[in-house]
Amino acid sequence: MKVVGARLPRYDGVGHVTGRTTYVDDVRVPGMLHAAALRSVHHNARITRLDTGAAAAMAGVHAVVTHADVPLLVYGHLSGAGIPGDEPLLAKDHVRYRGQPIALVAADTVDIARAACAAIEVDYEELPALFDVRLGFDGDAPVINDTFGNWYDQYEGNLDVRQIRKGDIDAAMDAADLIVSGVYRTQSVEQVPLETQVCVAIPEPDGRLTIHTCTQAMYFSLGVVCSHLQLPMSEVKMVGGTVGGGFGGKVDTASDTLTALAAQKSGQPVKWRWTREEEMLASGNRGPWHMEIIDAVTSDGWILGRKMLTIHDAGAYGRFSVYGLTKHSFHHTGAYSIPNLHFDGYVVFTNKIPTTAMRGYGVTGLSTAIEVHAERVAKELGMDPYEFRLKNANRVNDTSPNRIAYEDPSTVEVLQSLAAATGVELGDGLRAMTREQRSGDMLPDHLVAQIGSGGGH
Amino acid sequence: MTSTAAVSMPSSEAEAVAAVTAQPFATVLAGGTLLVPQHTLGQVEVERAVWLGRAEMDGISRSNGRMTVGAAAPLAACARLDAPVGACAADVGDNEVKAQATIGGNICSPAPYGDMRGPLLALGAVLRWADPDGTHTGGIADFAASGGARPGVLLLDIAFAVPEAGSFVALRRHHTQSLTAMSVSAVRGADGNVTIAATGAAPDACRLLSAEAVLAGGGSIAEAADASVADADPYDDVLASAAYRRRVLPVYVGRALEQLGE
Amino acid sequence: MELTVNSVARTVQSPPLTSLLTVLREELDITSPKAGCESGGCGACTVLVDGQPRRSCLTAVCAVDGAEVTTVEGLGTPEDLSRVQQAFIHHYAAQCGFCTDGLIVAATAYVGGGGSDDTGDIGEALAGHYCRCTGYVKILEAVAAVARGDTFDTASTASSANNTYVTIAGAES
Amino acid sequence: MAVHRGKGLATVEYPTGMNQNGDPSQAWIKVKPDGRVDVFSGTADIGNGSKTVQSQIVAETIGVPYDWVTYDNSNTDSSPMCTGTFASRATFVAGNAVLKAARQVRERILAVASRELEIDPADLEVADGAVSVKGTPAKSMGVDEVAGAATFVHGELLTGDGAHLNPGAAIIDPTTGEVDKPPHAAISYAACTAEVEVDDETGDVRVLSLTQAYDIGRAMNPTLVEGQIDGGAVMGLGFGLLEDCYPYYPTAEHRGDGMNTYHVPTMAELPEIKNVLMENPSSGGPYGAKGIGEMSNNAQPAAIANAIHDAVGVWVTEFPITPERVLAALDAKREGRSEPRREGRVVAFDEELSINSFTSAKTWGA
Repeated sequence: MKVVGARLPRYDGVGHVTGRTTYVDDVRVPGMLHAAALRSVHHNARITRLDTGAAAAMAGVHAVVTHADVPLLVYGHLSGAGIPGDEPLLAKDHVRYRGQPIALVAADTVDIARAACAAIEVDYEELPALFDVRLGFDGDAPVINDTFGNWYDQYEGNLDVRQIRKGDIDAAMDAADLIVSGVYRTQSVEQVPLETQVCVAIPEPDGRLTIHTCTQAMYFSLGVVCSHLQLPMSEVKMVGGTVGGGFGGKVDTASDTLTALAAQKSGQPVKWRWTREEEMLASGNRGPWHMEIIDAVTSDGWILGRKMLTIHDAGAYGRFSVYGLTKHSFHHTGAYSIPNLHFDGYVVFTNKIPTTAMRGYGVTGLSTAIEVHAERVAKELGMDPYEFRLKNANRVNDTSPNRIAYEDPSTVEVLQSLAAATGVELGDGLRAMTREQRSGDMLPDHLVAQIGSGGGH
Repeated sequence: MTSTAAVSMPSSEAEAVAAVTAQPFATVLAGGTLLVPQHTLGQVEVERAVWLGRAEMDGISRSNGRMTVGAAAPLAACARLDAPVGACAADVGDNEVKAQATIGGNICSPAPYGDMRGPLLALGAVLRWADPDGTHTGGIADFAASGGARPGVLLLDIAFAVPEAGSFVALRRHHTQSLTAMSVSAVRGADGNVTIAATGAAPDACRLLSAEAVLAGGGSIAEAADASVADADPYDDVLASAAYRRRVLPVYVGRALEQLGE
Repeated sequence: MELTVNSVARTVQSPPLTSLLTVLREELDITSPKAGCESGGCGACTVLVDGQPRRSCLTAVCAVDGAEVTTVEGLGTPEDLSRVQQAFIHHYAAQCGFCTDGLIVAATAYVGGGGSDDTGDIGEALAGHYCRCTGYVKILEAVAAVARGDTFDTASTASSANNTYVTIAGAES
Repeated sequence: MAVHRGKGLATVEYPTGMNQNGDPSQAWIKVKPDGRVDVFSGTADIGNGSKTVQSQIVAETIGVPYDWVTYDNSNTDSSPMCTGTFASRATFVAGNAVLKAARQVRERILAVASRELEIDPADLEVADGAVSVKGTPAKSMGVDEVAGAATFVHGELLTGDGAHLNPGAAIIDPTTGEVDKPPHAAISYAACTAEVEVDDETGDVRVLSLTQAYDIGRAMNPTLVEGQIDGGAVMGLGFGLLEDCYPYYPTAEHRGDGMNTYHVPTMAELPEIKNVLMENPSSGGPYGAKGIGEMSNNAQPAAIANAIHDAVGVWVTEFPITPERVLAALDAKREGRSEPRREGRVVAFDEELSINSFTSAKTWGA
C-alpha cells in the first residue's frame, strides 16, 4: 500500500489556507433576500393568536412563512425507521421550548427581516414547564409531547421502555459479595461549530429548488426537505459537502426546509444564517442523560451483573433520541463482559431544546458513567483500577448486551499500551493477558454461558 | 445593522466633548468592542456617533504620584500598569480584544462586563466626564449616580494616586474569552490603609468595607476575608451561582490580601 | 471611505458604523473573514489592519478609514503560499477550515513580530481563536515550526511528536 | 491553599457506523480520456477529511497517483446516495462504497489493457498509473493510454459504481434486546489517563495531561487520525469540566449565549496530549479501517473525574465538573457527608440524585 496509509495533505487544504474554500455563507447569488426567525419566548405556551399581517405589509418584506405554508408540517427524523414524527416544522398552536421557530421572514436585508419578526403579533397563554426528567413520570407533571406524552411509548412490542435482559440478574445479585450503586448525570452540550447554521435556497427557472446546505448529510436532508415540501427528490438539488464543523449538530435540517419554503413563497433566492446566539440557544444540542447503575461484584473483582436505569432528556421533541437510547442500551456494559443484565431506558420529554446528535451520540455520557462507576467499584474492592478493568475486559467471543460476539476487541491491549505509555507497572499476569477467548482463570463459571460462537463483529 | 448613523471623528478632547454633547446627543464609539457587535445584530439604535480614535484621549501619564489614564487608552496599554489596574486589564479578553477595547468603554459597560470598575473603586479613582452641563469629577459611584454612560455623556479620563501596593485576583475559568465571574482588588495607599473592592460579589462593583474595617482594626487576613461576606450581595448568573460566589469570596479576598503582602 | 485591501485601493460605501467584517464580506465580496460569532469571541474574522491583527467584527469601518487591510487572500495564493499557509497544510492545522483564515492572519502577525517557537508564547498570542476540530495541538506545532524557520513540504504532512504507533499482536501485515 | 494532583483512568468502546446499521452509501467513478479519475460520492466533509480519505482509497485501489483523483461531493444531482457524515461512518461505510466502485474501474482498466496488450487480465497489474505485466514490468502501458484507447478505440467508458450497506439489524426481541445480526459495522476501543490539579479552596480543576491509547483499525492517513484524536481529547475535556447548555440544570435559566459565557475549550486550557495509536484492522472496513472520530471524546470526562477523586478524594458524578461542584463535594467531605450508605453488602452512592429521591412514580433499586 502506498497511498492508503500515507500522510497526504488534505484534499481541500490549499483552499482552506488561502480563504478560497466556499462555505454556504460565501455563496453569492444576485437578488438574494435575507431571513430571520421569530422564535418562542416561552418554554411552554399555547399560541392563542398569530397575526403576520403587519409584518408582511412592511416595505422590503417578501415572504412570511408560518405553519400554514408547510405542506407536511410534521415529519420525523426517524420516520424512515418507523418512528412517528412529533415535531412541527413551525409551531402552530403550541410552543414547547424557548427558541422554537414560529415564523421565518424573508426580506431585502436582515435588519428588515428582524424588524418584521418583531412586528408579528403573537399572543401566548403560558403553561407550567417541566425541566427535570426525574419528574416526568409523575401523574401531575405537565404533558409535554402531543404524540407520545411525557416519554416515548412506541418501542417494539408496544413497550414504553427500551429493555435489555440477559442472563439472570437476580441470581447475580444474590451471589454478589458487594452491590455498588451510583447515579451519573451528564449535561447538555452545544456542538459549537464555528460556522453557524446557514442555508441559501434558490428557486430555479425550471421550477426546481437549489439548496446550498451546511448539512452533514445531504441525502438525509434531501429526504427531509422533500417530505415537508411534498416534492419528489428530482425537484430539489442539494449543494453542499463542505461544512464548517458539524459534530452532529448539522444533521438536523430545519434551516434548509424553512429557507426553501421562504424561497418558494417569495420566488427569490433566500439566505438564512443563524446568529451565534441562535446557534447557542435554539439549535439542537447533546442531550442530558440520567443514569443509575447497580453492579453486583465479587470480592475478587468480577462483575457478575448490572442493573441500569437510563432516562434520556430528549427536550421537547423526539428527533433522533430513540435511536440514541437504543445505541446506548447496546453499549451499556462498556468495555467489559457482564453476563447478567437488566437495563431499562426511557426517552423523556422536557420543555428544553430538542436534543440531537453529537459526537459519541448515546455513548459519551454512558462511557462517563460506566467508567466512574468502574473506578468506584475497584476502590470499594481495594483493587488496582487496571487489574479490575483488565480482568473484566471484553475478549474475543464474549458477547455484547444484544448477544453479538466480539470479533476483535482490544480493551486488554489498549490498557496495556496506556500503562506502558504512562509508566504504570502492570504485574506479570496483567502484562501477559491477551484478548484471546477466555479460558482457565479468565473463564470463571459465571462467564461460560455468555461466550458466543464468534463470527460477529 | 446597516443604520446610517453619521460618525464624527474629532481630533481633540475639546472637539470630542462638543461633538458628543451637541444635539441630538451622540453615542460614544471608542474601541467598539461592545457597540459594534450590538449595532451589527440590531440590538442598539444609534442616531449619531462620535469616534474617539483620533481625539488623542488615550494618553497614560504619571505626575506627583498620580496616574491619569485617558478614557480611550486601550486595555493593552493599561495592562502594563501595576496591579490592580494592570492585572485586571490583562485579564480582559485576548490580545486582539485588549488592543482594541478601551478603559473608558470598559468602565461604561454593564455587568458582567466592566471589570475595571473593581480596581478603580479600590483605588478611589476620580473620573472626569463631560455632559451638556459641563465637566464633572467624581468617583465610580458618582459617575453611576449621575446616570452613567449614555448618549451625550463623554468619559474623559481616570486619575488615581499610585498606591504603595496593589493586588488583583479573579475567579474565572482558565479560559481566554470567559467573562470574569468575580474579582477582588486590594490596594495599600501611602497612608498604609488598605482598601478592597470586588466585582461579581454584588450586582455591581462594590467596596468590601467590613473587611477593610477588620484590617484597620488590626485583624488578620483570615478575619478580614471572613468579614467580606457581609458586604456581598451575591447573585446567580451564567458564570457562577450566588452560593458559590458567597462561598469563595473570602478565599479570593484572602488571596488578594496575601498578594498585597498584608 | 477609502481602504487598501490586499494591496488594492477600494472605496467603501457602507455606513460608517458598519463592521469591517460586513464591509469585507458583503460590500467587497472578500469572504475569507468568517462571521463565526460577530461578537469578538471566536477569532474567525481576524484581519490585519496596518499589520496588526484586529477582529473585523468589532471594528467600525470608519475607524479604519485610510488603513491597509490584509486578509488571508492577501497573504498568499495557491501557487505562492506563505510560509504560515504552507505550515498549516504540512502540520494539518486546518480541518473544517472555518477558523483557519483568522488563525493564519493572527499567526502571520505573531511570527512577523518576531514571536518565538515557545508553545506558551504562541498560545498567549492566539488563545482568542477558537478551533473546535483540531484540539489546537497541530495549530501550535504549525506556528512553532514557522517561528523556528522550518521549510515545508506541502505534498505531505507531519506526525506530531506526541504520537507513537503500535500494531496489535497478530495483526502485523 | 493547597493544590492536589491526581491521575485517573477510563476505558471505552464505540461502534463504527449507524446503530442497527441499514445506512447505505453509494459512489460512482468515471475515468477521463487521459486516465484521470473522477469520484462522485455524497459524503460531506465536515472537517473529518472524508474527501481526502476516500480519494486515497480510490487511488490505492485503482493503482493511480493520489493527484489523479478528483472528488466531487458537491451535490445530489451528480452524486449517488450517501446517508451522511455522522456515526463514524464516512471512512468505513462510505469508504467501502468508493472501494467497490474503484475495484470495478480497475477491472475495466485491466480488461481494456488486456485487449491492447493481448495478455490475459489475470497476468496484469495496475500501479502508479500504469498497467504492467506481472513479472515483466517493462511491458506496460499507462492508465492514460488505456483510458484513451477505451475512449477512442473501443468506444467504452471506464466507470465503476459501488454501494455498501450493512444489513439492518432489527431488534428481534423487545424484551431481551437480542438482535439477529450485528448492529454495528465494527467496534473500536480506547483508554485514557488524565492528570489533574485541584485547588481545594475554590474547587478549580486544571487538566495537566491526557495520555491515550486508541485502537484505530488501520490508519488510512495517520495524520488525519491524529487530528481526530487530538480534537476529540479537547472536546472531551470541555465535556468533563467546562461546557453546559444549562448551567443550573435541570432549570433552563442563565444560558450561555456566546463564546464568553459558554465555555468551549481554548488554547488556554490545552493540556499535554500524548497518543498511542494501535493498528487492529477490522475485517469489514476498507483496508481494515474503523471509525474513530466520535469515540475520541468519550474517555476523557471519566478519566478526569477519577483523577479528581485521586487528588482530593471526592466523587463528582454530575457533569460538567465545575469548581462549584468540586467545592460542594469537598465541603461535604469535610463535614462527613460524603460517604455512601453502607449496609451489609450494599454500597449506595449518590442517593440524593436518584429518581427515588424525586418521585414514587417510577420505582428503582436492587
